[in-house]
Amino acid sequence: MSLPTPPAVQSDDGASIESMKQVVRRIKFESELDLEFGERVAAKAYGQKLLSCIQCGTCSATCPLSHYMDYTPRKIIAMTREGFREEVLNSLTIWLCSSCYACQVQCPRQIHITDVMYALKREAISLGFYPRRLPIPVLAREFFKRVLKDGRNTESWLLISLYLRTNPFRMLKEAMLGLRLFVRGRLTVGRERVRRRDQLRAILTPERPKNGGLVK
Amino acid sequence: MPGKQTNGEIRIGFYVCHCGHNIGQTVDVKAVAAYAEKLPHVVVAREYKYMCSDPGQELIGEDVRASKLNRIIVASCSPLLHEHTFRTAVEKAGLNPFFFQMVNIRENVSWVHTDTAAATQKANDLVRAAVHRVAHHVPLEKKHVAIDPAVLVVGGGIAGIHAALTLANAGKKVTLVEREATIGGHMAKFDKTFPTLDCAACILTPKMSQVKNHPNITLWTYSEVASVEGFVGNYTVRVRRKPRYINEELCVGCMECIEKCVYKEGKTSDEFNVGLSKRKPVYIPFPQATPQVVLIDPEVCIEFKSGKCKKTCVEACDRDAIDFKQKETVEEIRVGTIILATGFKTFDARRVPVYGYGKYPNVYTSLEVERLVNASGPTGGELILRDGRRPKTVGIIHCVGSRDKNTNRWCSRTCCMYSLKLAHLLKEHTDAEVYNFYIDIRAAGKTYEEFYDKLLEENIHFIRGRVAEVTDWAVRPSEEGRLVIRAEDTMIGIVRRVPVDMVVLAVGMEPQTDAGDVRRLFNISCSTEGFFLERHPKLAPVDTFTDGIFIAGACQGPKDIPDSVAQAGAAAAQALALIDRGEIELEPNTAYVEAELCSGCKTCLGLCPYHAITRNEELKKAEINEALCKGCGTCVAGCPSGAIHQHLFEDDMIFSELSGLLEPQPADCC
Amino acid sequence: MNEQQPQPAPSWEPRIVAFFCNWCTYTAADLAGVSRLRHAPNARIIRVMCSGRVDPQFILEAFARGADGVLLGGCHPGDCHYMEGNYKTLRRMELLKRMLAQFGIEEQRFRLEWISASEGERVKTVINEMTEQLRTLGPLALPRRFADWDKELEPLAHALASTEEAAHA
Amino acid sequence: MTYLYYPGCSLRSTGRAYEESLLTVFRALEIPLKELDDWNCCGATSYVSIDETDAFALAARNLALAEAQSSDGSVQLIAPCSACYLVLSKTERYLEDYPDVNAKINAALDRAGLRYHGKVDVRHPLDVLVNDFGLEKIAKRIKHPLTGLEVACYYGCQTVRPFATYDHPQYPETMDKIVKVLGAEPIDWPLKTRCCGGSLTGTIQEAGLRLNRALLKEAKGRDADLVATCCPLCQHNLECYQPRINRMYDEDIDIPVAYFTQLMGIALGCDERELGMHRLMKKPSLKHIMHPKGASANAW
Repeated sequence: MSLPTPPAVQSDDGASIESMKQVVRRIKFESELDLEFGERVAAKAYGQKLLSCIQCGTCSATCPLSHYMDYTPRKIIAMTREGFREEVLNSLTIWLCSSCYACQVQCPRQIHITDVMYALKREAISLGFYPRRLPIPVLAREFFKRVLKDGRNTESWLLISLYLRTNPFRMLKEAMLGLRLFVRGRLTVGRERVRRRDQLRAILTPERPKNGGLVK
Repeated sequence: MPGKQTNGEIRIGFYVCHCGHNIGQTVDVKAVAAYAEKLPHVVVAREYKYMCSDPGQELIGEDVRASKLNRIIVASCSPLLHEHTFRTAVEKAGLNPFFFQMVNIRENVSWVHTDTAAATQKANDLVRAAVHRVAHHVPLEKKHVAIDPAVLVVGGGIAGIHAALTLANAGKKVTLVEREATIGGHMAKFDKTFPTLDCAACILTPKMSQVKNHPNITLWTYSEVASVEGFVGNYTVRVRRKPRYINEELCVGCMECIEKCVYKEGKTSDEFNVGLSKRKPVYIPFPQATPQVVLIDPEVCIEFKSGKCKKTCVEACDRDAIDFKQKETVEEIRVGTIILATGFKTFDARRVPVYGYGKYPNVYTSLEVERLVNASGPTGGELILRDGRRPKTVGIIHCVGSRDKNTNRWCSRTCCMYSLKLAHLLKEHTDAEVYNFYIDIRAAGKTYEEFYDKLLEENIHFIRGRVAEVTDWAVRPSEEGRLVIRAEDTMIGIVRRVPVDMVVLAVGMEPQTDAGDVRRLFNISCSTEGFFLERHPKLAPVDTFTDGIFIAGACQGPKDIPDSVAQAGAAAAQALALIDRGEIELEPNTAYVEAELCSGCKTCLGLCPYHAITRNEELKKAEINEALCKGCGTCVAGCPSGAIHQHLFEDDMIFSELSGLLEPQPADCC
Repeated sequence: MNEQQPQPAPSWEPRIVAFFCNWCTYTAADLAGVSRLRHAPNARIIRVMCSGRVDPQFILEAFARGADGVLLGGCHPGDCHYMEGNYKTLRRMELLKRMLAQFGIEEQRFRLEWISASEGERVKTVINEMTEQLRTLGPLALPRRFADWDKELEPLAHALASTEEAAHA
Repeated sequence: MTYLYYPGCSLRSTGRAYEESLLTVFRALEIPLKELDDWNCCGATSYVSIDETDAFALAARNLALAEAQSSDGSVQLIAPCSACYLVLSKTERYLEDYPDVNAKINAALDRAGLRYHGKVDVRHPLDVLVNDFGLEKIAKRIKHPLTGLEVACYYGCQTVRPFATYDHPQYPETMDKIVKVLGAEPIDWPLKTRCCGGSLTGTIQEAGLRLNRALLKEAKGRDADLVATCCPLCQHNLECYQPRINRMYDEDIDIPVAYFTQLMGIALGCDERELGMHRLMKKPSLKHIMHPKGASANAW
């Protein structure tokens, strides 16, 4: 999976990406919006702080990844607040967020931006909104399954299953690195497991609802 | 003469106010009136749209006459707002004004609840309590105290100066106390003032010398208020006058001593130039300082440190004004009213380390830039950066320490405008490209928007986006050796990196560091932010909760010069109103002793902070001096024999309020 | 967020009597009003000039008359409008708290809070918290308990009376 | 007081050298450390993308275990991996701050016969070493000062924000202080907390690699001899992708990336193998620095 093409933007380190030249009709009718979306997400992301956003753009400017995003984090918040549900859930932005919390500690309204992104990721995963073969949700799922099973995650197994499900060719590309790690004892083959897996099974939600709980 | 009524048959008139929709939308006002009508002793129960209006007040008078009412209850807003209004109405109707009780069903009920049934229930409970209580009310005489016409003004910035001059011009004696060695405050440091761009010194220094020369003003600089005792009209204030080690009477401000000081160059950071230059141990804050008297800093003066200085300054002074033995003195004055104009402090930019202040030399605060562009500033008005360069590009970052819940959540109100002003001045001085990084431009004063317009036409850049960081991290050759500002241009929706030579941080306004101590000293309140709290945000903006103490200028909240001056004038007018009335009416809520019950145990003596209680050794009874009593009631609650009472807050009044509030409910009985 | 606790009777609502000092806490309650800070409608405010005026008897009387909780609000230590009234309050209320404990009245039923004129938010929080706590504790219902005790005593009184009668006879 | 130690999954595979050096250093400083028995994965950043309640519950099991396995009043749980540190402290904080989270999670724990009372303090080794043990005590045990070594201290993101209280979230100095005590020179650079992209190097690789390129270039540009990290994922990203970055962006980056604990171990005179130095792709060359006067170089 390579990076999709955002509009003409230049990144910090000087990479230029081609611009799109297309006539696009852009208008939004109020009837197309999900007007409760903002409040629902706000409730999921601890406190109603999301609603107090003043659109200052600090989040976008602190974000080390915003220049790869189709919408800057500030726009995601504005769109969430205003009910642009589909655009938000289809955006690449929420997947590019690497949870570094840079925006959150500087936000002048103390919005839990990372929690907002998590809430949106959960919603997108549960509704199947994310692009096919986008490795991030797959990684999340594989990780989830592995931990559910063993209680611990063995990185080598995780990566193998990730590449199998997204891009098997990637595996060949990574083989060299894998080998270098392996000879240094940094890729373990034995699976780490928790003894009391019964406890884990008891703790985790017995029946998984199909969605993250935002819709409905 | 009102006040003759006795506690014979109780006839209560009850009025409930809709306050437009303010009460009516949450409380079922009609139901409250109907409920009150059925309560014992209630003769008349009415609802009305606005009880505080003239017809509302007249309603009371008509009913008193027609129905021979002798107690009045109004259920409306907070007694802190309209108790006085209704007491006056009751008095006008021919009753003693204290035959009145107010029920707060707006601030305490309709504005804080949403459920009509619960709110109406609560209103009914409160009304019942008042009905029980008012029966115990007795006629009281009002208390009056005389107002001493002298005024104390604390703080010699533009607000303090303006207030002092207004009062002095009205013929009142004013003592102006300033902590620094000169008056002038922040305004004296500014270069030009927005939006007219007239020079701050040109309009301020004449007022400063007027203060110095006014026959009605006593100016004490380098002085601080040490204690305040007394009450409205009669305050005793002690002022600590710090030693300047210069005889203020003798010094003429020739500055020969500074010239001749053994220090050839200044070595101490100059406070007036916010650290951008150095001063000597003997110095004057700035050439037009008022009073024009030098002072010696004992922290750095060799004579104070070692006692072995050649004392060239003493030789230089032909008026023998230098006095190394000068001691701190404490002066006591009596005043009737006090105006606090203690100003603000600028936000410490180090608290936002992402902007690099204190780390990168070419990051400046706005106050530093005021000095830097000032013709009498450290560079003589030449814009030379700390590294010796002249800037070709300048970035001004707005809202530093404002509108930010991590530092100060309030808008400092002045930064947008002074940033525009600095942008203009910087462009004028250097012809640099100037970028403003802002969240919103707040130009809401007279001709402020026009000034903004002018700046736009000067082709100043306005980027709407709060800056995330200022770094020396260069990713392009054009960024090498410069400061890079990173912000999202939210209008365009793209993150930008703007390399600049100079960064100006538009720091916000904060309460003074010791605002809490000052507040305690004068017994007033602060808002959560730490600014002094006005009595009412709209209707009493310069009054405080302590009678006779007024506030003006930025100590009450961020303010620009026009607003500070307007408030200073208002505070002076309020003080004048008190002085010219000559006396003030006080709540007759003082405590008194029922001699028969007093056992002379002396418990109460230690409870009174005002020494109002003494023990009559002959009668072996406590006695209360009503002139000294402030009416807190602490002795009343503490008297083991129940011998002390308090007007307006008698035990039986409070017990009856309780019995009214807690009338048995179905759940209580069997 | 605050999950409703199960209520003892569907109609029962905790009743709180709040003694607020004129200068700080009452003003804060006004500020809560002006700022439209919605909160539980369970408190009834009685205004006094200073928390120092509040006689512990007022509080006992409030409980005896059916209050489920009593809240006393004054200025922060060091901020009293009358210099030190709130210190006197603190001293008295410490004693009162010990006494209430001996009566078996739960400590959450009486609360002393310092709330300054600017802390409207605090008024809201304290009243909400206290209402929730009282909901969990259930009714104190002293008037009913008094009545029950009286009823328990009735046979005894009868017995006494009849013994007396017998003695007379 | 004994510290409980929560290794986390990474320290058992790609980050083995971190675990080895950490344990060795704590042994050398005689700080007692006991591994949390039967710990489970913290959930990292992925788990919360699927189910938040489960993510908290998973982390909370570790907190409950820690509480049960310690007799101290407040339980000190050391989590060296950034993600573990963040997730555990976040769980701890949210359990305290949000009653609804607390109710849900304790109900989940209850199903497994566990309970959490809020006594655990989640700590990062940086915090423990500087604020509990103390720099002066470290200084006293230095055998081979790393004189002349210029180190770019790289904190990454989650060890310093948003839940850490021991240092500034953007301009931390704890590691710099340690490095200074070791005798080395921490360089001043503005990217010390700029994200390395985390798992993006494995998913959206271009974005991930660019982030690492910027970090490495800046460290190199400021003449750092070495990048010191405190997170297994940061170390992996910064170290392992250097060849690929050079290939894709025509760069010439070749800078060693080590754990700060490895540097400490060397200065404290620990055995190289016990510090997992052999697991690094490129070993920092420290010989000339450590033994400027040709002293015997047994460790090197």
